[in-house]
Amino acid sequence: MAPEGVIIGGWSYVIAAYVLVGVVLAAYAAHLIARTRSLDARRRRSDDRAETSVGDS
Amino acid sequence: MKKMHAFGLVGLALIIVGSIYGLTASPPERHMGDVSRILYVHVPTAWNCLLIYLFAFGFAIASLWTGKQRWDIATTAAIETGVVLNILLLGTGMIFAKPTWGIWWDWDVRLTTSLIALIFYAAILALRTFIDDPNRRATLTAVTCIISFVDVPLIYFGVRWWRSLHQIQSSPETMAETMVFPMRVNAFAVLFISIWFMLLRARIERSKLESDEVVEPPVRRAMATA
Amino acid sequence: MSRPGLARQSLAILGKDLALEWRNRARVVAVVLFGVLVLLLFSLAFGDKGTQVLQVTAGGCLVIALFLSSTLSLQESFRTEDHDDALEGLLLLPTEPASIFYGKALANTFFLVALAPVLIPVTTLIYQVSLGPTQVLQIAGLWLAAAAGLAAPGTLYAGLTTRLKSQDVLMPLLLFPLEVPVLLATVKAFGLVFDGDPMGQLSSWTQLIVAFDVIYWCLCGVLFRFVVEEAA
Amino acid sequence: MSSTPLVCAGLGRRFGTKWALAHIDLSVAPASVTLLAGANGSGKTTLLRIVAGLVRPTLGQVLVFGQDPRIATSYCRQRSSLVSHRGFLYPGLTALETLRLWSSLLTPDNGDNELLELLGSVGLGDEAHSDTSRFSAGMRKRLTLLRVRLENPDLVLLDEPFAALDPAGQVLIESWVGELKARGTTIIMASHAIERAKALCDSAVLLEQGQIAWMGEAAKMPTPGTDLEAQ
Repeated sequence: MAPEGVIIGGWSYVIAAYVLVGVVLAAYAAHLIARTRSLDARRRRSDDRAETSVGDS
Repeated sequence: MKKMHAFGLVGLALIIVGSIYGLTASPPERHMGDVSRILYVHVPTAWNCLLIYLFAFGFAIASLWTGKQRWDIATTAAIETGVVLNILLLGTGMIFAKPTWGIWWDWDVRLTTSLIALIFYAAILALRTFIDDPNRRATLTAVTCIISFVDVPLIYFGVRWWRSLHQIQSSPETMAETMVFPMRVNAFAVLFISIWFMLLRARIERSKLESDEVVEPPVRRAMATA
Repeated sequence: MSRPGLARQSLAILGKDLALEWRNRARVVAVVLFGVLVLLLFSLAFGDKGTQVLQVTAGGCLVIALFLSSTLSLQESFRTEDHDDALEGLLLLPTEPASIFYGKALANTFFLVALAPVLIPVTTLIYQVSLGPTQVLQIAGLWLAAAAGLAAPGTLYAGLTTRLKSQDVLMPLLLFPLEVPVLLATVKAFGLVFDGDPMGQLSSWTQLIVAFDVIYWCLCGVLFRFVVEEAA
Repeated sequence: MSSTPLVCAGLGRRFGTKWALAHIDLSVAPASVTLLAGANGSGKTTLLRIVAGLVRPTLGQVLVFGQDPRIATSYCRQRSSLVSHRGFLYPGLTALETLRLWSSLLTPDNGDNELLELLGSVGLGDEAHSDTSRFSAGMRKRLTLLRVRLENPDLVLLDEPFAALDPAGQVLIESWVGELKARGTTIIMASHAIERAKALCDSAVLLEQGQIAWMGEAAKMPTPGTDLEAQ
């Protein structure tokens, strides 16, 4: 059941939620970009050895 | 490549606008007060999580139907992005539960369903790491993904019936226009960010497969004649 | 040249699996004992809280015992198929993958139902619940529905994880979340039978389990071919 | 076209990073016996499994009696039969029960008398009620051959038929192949036992590292390992 009246305050919870969203999204984005970088670097090294066609997105 | 990052940038801009509006301009809700502001991030992640799982379901059907690797890549990218949103959805849901219900976790229909969905999809990602043959991996990912998605509504109704004896579902009341605006903006923000994630993840999966494997068959050898 | 229909092929597979299970009785007994052990462990874990607690948890513990025992028998059902590529032999005959699925799923249902005559009496004894004749029938019917709901996805996932390095972990990991609706509905229904059903809710829970059964049996039957055939 | 038992065009199959088969162009004439020769890992088994519809080709096309085994799986499998180096047997079932299972999945379904007769014809009459897990390699092979007898296919795929057999068993295979040949069944045989197999076959295909290295009359096939370019 919904409690009577208005919930007072609770700003700490609001901030926690927004920080959580920001941190998780940023961490996952950083993880993806780091992996892209390392794979690109590896591919560039192998491209130097043999010229292969690579499709772009 | 550049086009891909545009999704991320638009998403970032939108989420900043939406969140600032939601944290400052939007008035506190009648009953929940300032805590209701959590909903501006919680609800958009929930919508998008379901949407991304729907994408994964569609990609999985295409993957099973055509056997083409690009659909498997798309399925994997969607599942992983869905799992990230699912984690966020659970996290923000718990943070919202504490001040409103007084407890961190309640066996609420939507929370329970999303927790089980998270286990489902994380298990699919775990399953993938155990299969070496790319064809088999693609097939099994698609099969498990289809079953999981079909099962999500079953869990939802199962939990709802199960809970119905204990308490009445709390449903959000009609929202004021000032609440709708930040929610919509953030919904689009999370959608754009998710698309960006999926594109990045798909690119990683593709270049991983390409660098691991020789895609072209070996050069044709000369055949000795009889 | 016409082939035997889906039903006849399924029955042939079912007959084969039952014959193999009969040859492998010792293992069957071991699985039943494992189920009893689970019931016993739960009763030890909750027993010191008093008879009341035992009676309340009886339904849940019984369902968990069924679930845990099922993983043992489901995995075994594909170990025999894999041993000499026998499953491949069936596919080549050619046998419809769907009839292999239905035959094996029926055999697995049968096996899970066979746990009932031991596990249900043991539950009434150590959890101190008393059952009248109608209640025994109700429990038996619910058990059949739950076993069917567990066997269909279980057969699919056992086939899917067979030959994988960590089958014993992956199969329950994939199967149990899927089974949550069946678990909830069965626990609820067992509870209503054990503790009484003043509001007459039992039939709606039963219908719910049956609805899950129908969905799982159709969906898994369609998807099974992709699990066993690469070229499908 | 559709009477040609097997046509492969540009067939290739990749497992992970390795191409097990590539550029396979092949046509097998009706009622012929073809030898697939080659070292271990040269792609013989993969080729047979693709024809049987168990493995999906990565590239190219395969037609069994004019049909793609991936699409018309049931049709192709009705007309062909694969004898793998595995026996497809269940440990725990007796020889008769095994035959009963196979027979009940086929049309016509044979009665026990016919099945016992079949067992007798390969010298397993006394073992009808023994568990197949106690069988020797030769006995297992003979039981597996009965499967083909039950299926009565137009194309038989043999994977290493002579492997793990005693001389008597090898003679049995030879006479059985002759029997099938006389009936007009097309046979494709992958084998290591080149000399023994050559005598049975009309044409031969030599695979090396997944590609066709030589193709022609069986009797003229060079011994694998010799310099093919010198031929």
